[in-house]
Amino acid sequence: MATTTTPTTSAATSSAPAPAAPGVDVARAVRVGAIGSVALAFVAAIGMLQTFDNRVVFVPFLSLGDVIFFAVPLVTGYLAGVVPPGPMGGTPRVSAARALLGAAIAGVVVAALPAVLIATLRSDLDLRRTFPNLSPGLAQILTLGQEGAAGYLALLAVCVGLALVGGALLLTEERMRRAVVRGVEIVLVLALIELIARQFLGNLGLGALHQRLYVTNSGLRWLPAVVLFVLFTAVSYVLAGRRASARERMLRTGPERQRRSLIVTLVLAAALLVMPMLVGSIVNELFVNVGLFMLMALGLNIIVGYSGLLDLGHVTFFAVGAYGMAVLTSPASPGFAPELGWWLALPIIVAMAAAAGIFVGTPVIRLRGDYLAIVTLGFAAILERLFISDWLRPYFGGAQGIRRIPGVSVGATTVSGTDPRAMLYLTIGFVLVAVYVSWRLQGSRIGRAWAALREDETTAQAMGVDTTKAKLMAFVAGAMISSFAGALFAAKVGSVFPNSFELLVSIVILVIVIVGGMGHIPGVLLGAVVLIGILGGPRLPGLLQEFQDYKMLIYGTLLVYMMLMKPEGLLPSVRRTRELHQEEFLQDAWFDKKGHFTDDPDATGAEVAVTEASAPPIAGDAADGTEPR
Amino acid sequence: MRMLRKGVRTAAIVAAASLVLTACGNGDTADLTDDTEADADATGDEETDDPGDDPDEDAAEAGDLGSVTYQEGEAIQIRSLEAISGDVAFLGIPNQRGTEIAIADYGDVQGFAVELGTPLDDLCSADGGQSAAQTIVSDDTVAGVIGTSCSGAGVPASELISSAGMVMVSASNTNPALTQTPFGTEGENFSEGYYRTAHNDLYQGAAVAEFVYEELGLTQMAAIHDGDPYTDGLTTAFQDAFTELGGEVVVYTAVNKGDTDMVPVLTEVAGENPEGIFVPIFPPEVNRVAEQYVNVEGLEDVVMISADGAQVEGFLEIAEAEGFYFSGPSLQFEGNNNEITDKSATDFLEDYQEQYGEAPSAAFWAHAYDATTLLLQAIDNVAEVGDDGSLTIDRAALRDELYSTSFQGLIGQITCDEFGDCGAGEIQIILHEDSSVTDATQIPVVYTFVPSE
Amino acid sequence: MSASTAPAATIGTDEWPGPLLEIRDLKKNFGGIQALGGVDFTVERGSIVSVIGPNGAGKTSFFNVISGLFPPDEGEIYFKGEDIAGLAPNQITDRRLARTFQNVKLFPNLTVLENVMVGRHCRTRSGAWDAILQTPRYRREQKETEEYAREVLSFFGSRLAGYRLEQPAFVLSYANRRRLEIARAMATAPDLLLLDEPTAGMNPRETLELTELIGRLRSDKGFTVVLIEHDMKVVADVSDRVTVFDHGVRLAEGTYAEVSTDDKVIEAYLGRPADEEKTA
Amino acid sequence: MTATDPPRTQAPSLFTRARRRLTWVDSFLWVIRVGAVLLIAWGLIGSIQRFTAGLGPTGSQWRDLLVAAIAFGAMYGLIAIGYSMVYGVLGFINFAHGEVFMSGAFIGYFAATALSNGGLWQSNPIIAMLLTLLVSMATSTFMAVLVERVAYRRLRSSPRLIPLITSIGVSFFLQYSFLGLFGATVRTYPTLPPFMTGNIDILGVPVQRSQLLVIVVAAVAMSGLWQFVTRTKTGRAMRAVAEDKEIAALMGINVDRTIVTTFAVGGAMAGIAGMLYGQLYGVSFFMGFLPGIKAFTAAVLGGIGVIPGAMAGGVLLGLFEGVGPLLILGGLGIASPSQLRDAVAFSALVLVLIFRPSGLFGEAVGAEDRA
Repeated sequence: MATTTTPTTSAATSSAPAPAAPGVDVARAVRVGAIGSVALAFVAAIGMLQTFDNRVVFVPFLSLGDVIFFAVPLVTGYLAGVVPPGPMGGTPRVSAARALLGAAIAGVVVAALPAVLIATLRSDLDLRRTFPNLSPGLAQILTLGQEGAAGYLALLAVCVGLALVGGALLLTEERMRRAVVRGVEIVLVLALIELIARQFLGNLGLGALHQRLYVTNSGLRWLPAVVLFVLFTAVSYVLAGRRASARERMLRTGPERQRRSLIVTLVLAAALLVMPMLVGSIVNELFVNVGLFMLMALGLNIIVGYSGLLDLGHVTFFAVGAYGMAVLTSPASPGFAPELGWWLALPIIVAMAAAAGIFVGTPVIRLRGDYLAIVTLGFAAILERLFISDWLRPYFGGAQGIRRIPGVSVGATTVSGTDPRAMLYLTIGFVLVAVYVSWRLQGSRIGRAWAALREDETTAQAMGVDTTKAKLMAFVAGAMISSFAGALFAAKVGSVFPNSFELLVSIVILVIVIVGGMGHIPGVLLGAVVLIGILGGPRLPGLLQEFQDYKMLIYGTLLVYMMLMKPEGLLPSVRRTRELHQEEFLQDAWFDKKGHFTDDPDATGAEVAVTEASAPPIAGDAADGTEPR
Repeated sequence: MRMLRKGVRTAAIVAAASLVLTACGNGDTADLTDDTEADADATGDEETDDPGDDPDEDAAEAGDLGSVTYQEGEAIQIRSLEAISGDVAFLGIPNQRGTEIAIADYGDVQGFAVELGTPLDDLCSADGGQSAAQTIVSDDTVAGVIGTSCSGAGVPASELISSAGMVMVSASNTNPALTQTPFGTEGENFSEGYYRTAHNDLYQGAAVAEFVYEELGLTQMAAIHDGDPYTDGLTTAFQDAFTELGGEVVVYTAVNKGDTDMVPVLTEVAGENPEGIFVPIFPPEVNRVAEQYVNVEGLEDVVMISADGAQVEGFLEIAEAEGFYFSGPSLQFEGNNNEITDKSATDFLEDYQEQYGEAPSAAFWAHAYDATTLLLQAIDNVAEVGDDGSLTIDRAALRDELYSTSFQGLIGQITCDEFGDCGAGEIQIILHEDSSVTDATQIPVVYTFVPSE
Repeated sequence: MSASTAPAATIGTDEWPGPLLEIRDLKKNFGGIQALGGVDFTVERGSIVSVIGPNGAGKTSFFNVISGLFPPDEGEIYFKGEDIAGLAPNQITDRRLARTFQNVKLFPNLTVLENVMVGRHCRTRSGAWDAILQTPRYRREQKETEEYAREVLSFFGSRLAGYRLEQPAFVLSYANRRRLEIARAMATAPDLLLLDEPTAGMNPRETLELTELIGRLRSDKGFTVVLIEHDMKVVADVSDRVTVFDHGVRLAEGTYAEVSTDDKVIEAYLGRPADEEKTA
Repeated sequence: MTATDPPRTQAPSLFTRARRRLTWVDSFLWVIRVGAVLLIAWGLIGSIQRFTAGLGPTGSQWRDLLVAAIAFGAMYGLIAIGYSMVYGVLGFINFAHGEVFMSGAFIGYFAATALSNGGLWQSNPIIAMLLTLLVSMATSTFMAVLVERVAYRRLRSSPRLIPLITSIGVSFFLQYSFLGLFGATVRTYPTLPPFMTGNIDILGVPVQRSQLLVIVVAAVAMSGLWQFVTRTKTGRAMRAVAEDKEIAALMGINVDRTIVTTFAVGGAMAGIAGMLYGQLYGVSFFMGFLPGIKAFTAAVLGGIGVIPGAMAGGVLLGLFEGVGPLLILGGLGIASPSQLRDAVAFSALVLVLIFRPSGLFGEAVGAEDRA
């Protein structure tokens, strides 16, 4: 800690001779620190720290709010020393001076805005009319409960100290670093799932273990937390390096890759078969919700991921499914109440969804992609208004919705929301069907037509693809898959109200597809698990109830972050990665394929390399079908 | 290669088939061997179901809904399920806080502390209510629930909580279907173990109709709702009651949440020349209506009546709100005292201000306070301390006890009828004449409606 | 209007006794600018016809109108006796008339093999249900498609073979991209192939190779070929006939020898040798 | 030319050619077209019958409604300009533009409240309102430029859907940041000074002064913008970049700066709209979302990329959704027509795209660019 005052001076002196190798980059440290400072002040001002402060994750001293608070300087300290990758890629090793001094500077900078915040909070200024979340309790959190000048010092100590930890992390071997991060992640997640762990361990007859690890209705005890952290870090350290990177998978194509993703899918499916029996009803409930969103996301994946048509109103098909099921099965359906069984109504609903897909798609089928986006959004808005309207109240119940929807009869029993485990099995069944259909379609003739359509619509048409038909097929297939979600939803909840089908649902589905990886089935499934499982949908709670107020903020941030930093998603599809990293890929091809070039009859390797480099990249003008105007 | 693909396909089919079989089979075995936990609860005694699930419980002598036992030193678990985020948080947050204050005031139950746990969010939606309720029922240490805020969430939540043998008391669900509609008939979404201190919408609709028809002598009315199940239910109840009295609702229409330009809807209303408009919607839409109706030709002199949703500072403070009538549950709590905790409404508001730094943002805090005392009192009455110092609450007895518990609460006499309507059902109409008065309880009452059974 | 009328049954089939492609008085304006001002054009089955002309002469517009990217304003386009004017591009491809593009339009992120397989779309019929249910037809077509694509690619020798099949199209060299585009068009099994500047951007060796390949397209595969070309050497080597365009009208037509001595053609090209023009 | 006369086919008639081009998609669209026209006509007839029978709103009520709708539409028009300009230059829908509008209104509110607390709003309302307007415009401009810098600039060469999706993310980020920072309360601007309330007679028609203010400000802003775009060098640069970025760059135009200017100008217009809207209807974090989408609809209606078209589209959309529900749906006898206001607005969008994809004033840019 003694070093905290020195970095600025030593950095100034050391920057004068300016060694060629990455020295202390004061400007970067200050810039990164400033961003961190704004970020910390921002999460404080929107009330995140306080909301999450009520959630103790490590008994007795760390709340979720603290974790977020501490994470900011930690990450900032880490980033302050990072050397931006050069044009040739690869990160050079960082010197200890650069890492630690940079981190210290960044730490000091991070503390700046929060310090101002504390001063304001302590003053007589009443800011709460403007910033309702700036409450006195916030100052308590930021100062770690210290009064007076000690408070500022505490803030500074936390920021600089954790920034230094972050800087130190930068000095460790990359494999170690990843393992540590993984360890922190796992322990954090474990700490947040006390109730789930209680049920799960209880079902396994390990209630005593739960008592040792957790405090009931709170978080993880600190000692087990440390032990688990060390354990998981060690395990991930050992396991690290075994996974193929996305880059490698990018080059791997065709059957081999398909086989791998299929194996992964099958293993997951097998796990899902056993899981519902072991975990408690909360996890089952959670996964039913996840499954519903998986279905919707798989549907949207066909439209957006495979065919490249941006559909911003995907909730339409969910709504058609749910309302269709409600009208057809509920005895309380106000207008037309045939009271069909669930299975009998299902094909009717799927057909209705297909019709809806055609209806939504047709008007804009010949227009550019962005018109499609706005029109699908418009249709979703229209449908939402129609369901809530007094005009159609005689059929859809208006604001009062449709209630008393019976469950799904399976054999002699009826499955509904009161039995999340059975519901989960049913949902898994439908998700598997949807996955199978998606997978089959992707590799088929129509799947190739979609891919061509996505790449270049005009050319696809010139090569004999009926683009109108292909587009409508995408809409129909996507709509049908998503209508399963609606049908299950109606049976699960037992009542449908218009507010379950708001526009935000469409956006959340889109985020799932994008975060997971457009056009990639496992990616989409993972996206749903991560986002819906943890954060929840617009009207559905996830694992972390506390996130409710910040859900859409996080979704928006994720969308921007993914688009800017990792547009191919968490689990990217090969095609998508190629598309978004063409330049890097070309570089790789240039380096990797030298051996191939020499035995190429074309010319010498060098010549071909020049030809390839001089050939203009063809993504810009062709990837989206039409030239930017 | 080809072999493998074929193999994979076979595996997929086998997996799918086994899945279906397991799914079906599971349903059967669950019923036969009774190895499920919360879902078999309606009939089975849950304690024996999950061995080792919670070491602090043992299979006590149970009624037909089972029971919950707390060891010495443990806390009685109740849960709060309110709309605490999003656009309805203004309603749910005071409810939750009312519950918190009530628990603090009530103190220990037979020497056992009461714990609320992490507040749950009903998200003001059916799906949200169901998922949150699922979280509650999966924890069988929970004795009872206070919630939900929104009737839409209450429908699936009450069903789940009821089938888990638990009880729930809502402070602000007013939808008739949850208890009785019409009076004396079980509502379409009635569940055993569901109670509420909030009034039934039917009362309020009838109250407004009576006031308008008999006190003001108007026969031509307009009604505007905003697509919310609450406002929609209210305008429907009003329309029915008003028509029955002999009046006519000449235009029944709606706006959408988020609308700002009310001129079209007001023109539609003006075209039918009503004498008054019943517009029980929330701010900010009601603000826009108030600001814009005077400029619409033909509406300059109509009588405006809103409801409890608009009795908040954000609306009462604007000049255009002057002259509005408001219907709502009786809010003249000032002199009232909760006889169990011996807390007056005035003290409550002081406490609230002190603890949370603001005044309640909606009017149902008192209902929540009374709902909580009702639940705690009933628990207190049925809980039995065993020889080992543990406390056992019989779930069936708790339900019965709730029907018979009766006391004077902040909102008036609390007595539950056979459908779970426990509130007084007294509706007041107030006339807002001075926009500097933004506390609804300070606005003069011009009409009181007491439901006659 | 016409002298004799062929039996209706042969229209649109290979039995059609008349010219493969016959165009009468084709006109097209873009925003008031005349791209095609009444073109007549005939291609006999089995021939190789070059279309040449200075930049902006309307050659690419001509292809675009024939292949259905734009509907003509006036005039008729008979392909195997059937009027195809105004049909959608995919319908025209379906009738066995395929094309390549001047500015190489591949599906950059699909593999070489996938690119060619897309070309088989209009020659296969299996739908979504076939794919989901794995019907015999689907499996047969899937197999055929892949085999056909490989066969087409083998036409280019070792250029597009081996590991290249699984590479995304965008890593290919420029010459290979052009080859792939031709392969993709070939996969649609056309009777008539329109090649838009197939040798643009190629070095002399590659050009030579492609010239030879165009000849093989006719001799081995039996395609009729119309190509737009700037390289007069290529034109001279492969063409049976040459049509010269200028300002959207046909300036001259005949064998290369006839055309190259035509005064009007020389005038149109005056001071603008083909090689220099390419860089513009 | 050839020795033997080849067989020839009869030239097809125009009719057969037209029929061959007519796919089932066209038939479907024609059904919608005819259906829409019939429905609208039927609704109109119904309304006229009701009117002549002395039912429903009176003539003067209809007239007031019309004026209100135009004023509301003028605000859509101001927002739509930003969409239209950005679309013209970069070719993507900037979904976050609605939030640019919202931020201007929001910060404008704080300025207005401060001025009101300081007394200037009451003592010298015109100056105070101008100051507020400036703050609004500055905020929106800043926001628009910031978003361009942080989010869109590095995506300029990406496939076109990427910036579009990013803008959706930005939109939600801004919305919910404002929610977190300032809460969900709807805040109301200080009341308008007395001389701006009440009615004023224009050619014998009483018009609300506040509505007149909106219309006048929109008209002034619009004509100012038109001067800027057509007369100044920057404006010409903008149009050049819209035509072709590469060629514009070759001509020595700084493309980056021009794009920033485009965002800035669009933002400023949204700021004006934000201040007006906030003044009349209050501000909240959610206020930008629907007006944003509607304004985009307006831009499409008027022909995207055409600046006067955006304004005209805005006014038109204002009319559609202000008068449409009551006039058409009311005439059809549909219950609670005002509830379907948004449905009418979006139906208008769909119908415009079906009837005239290039928008009412646009050149043929709505249709897919081919080859």
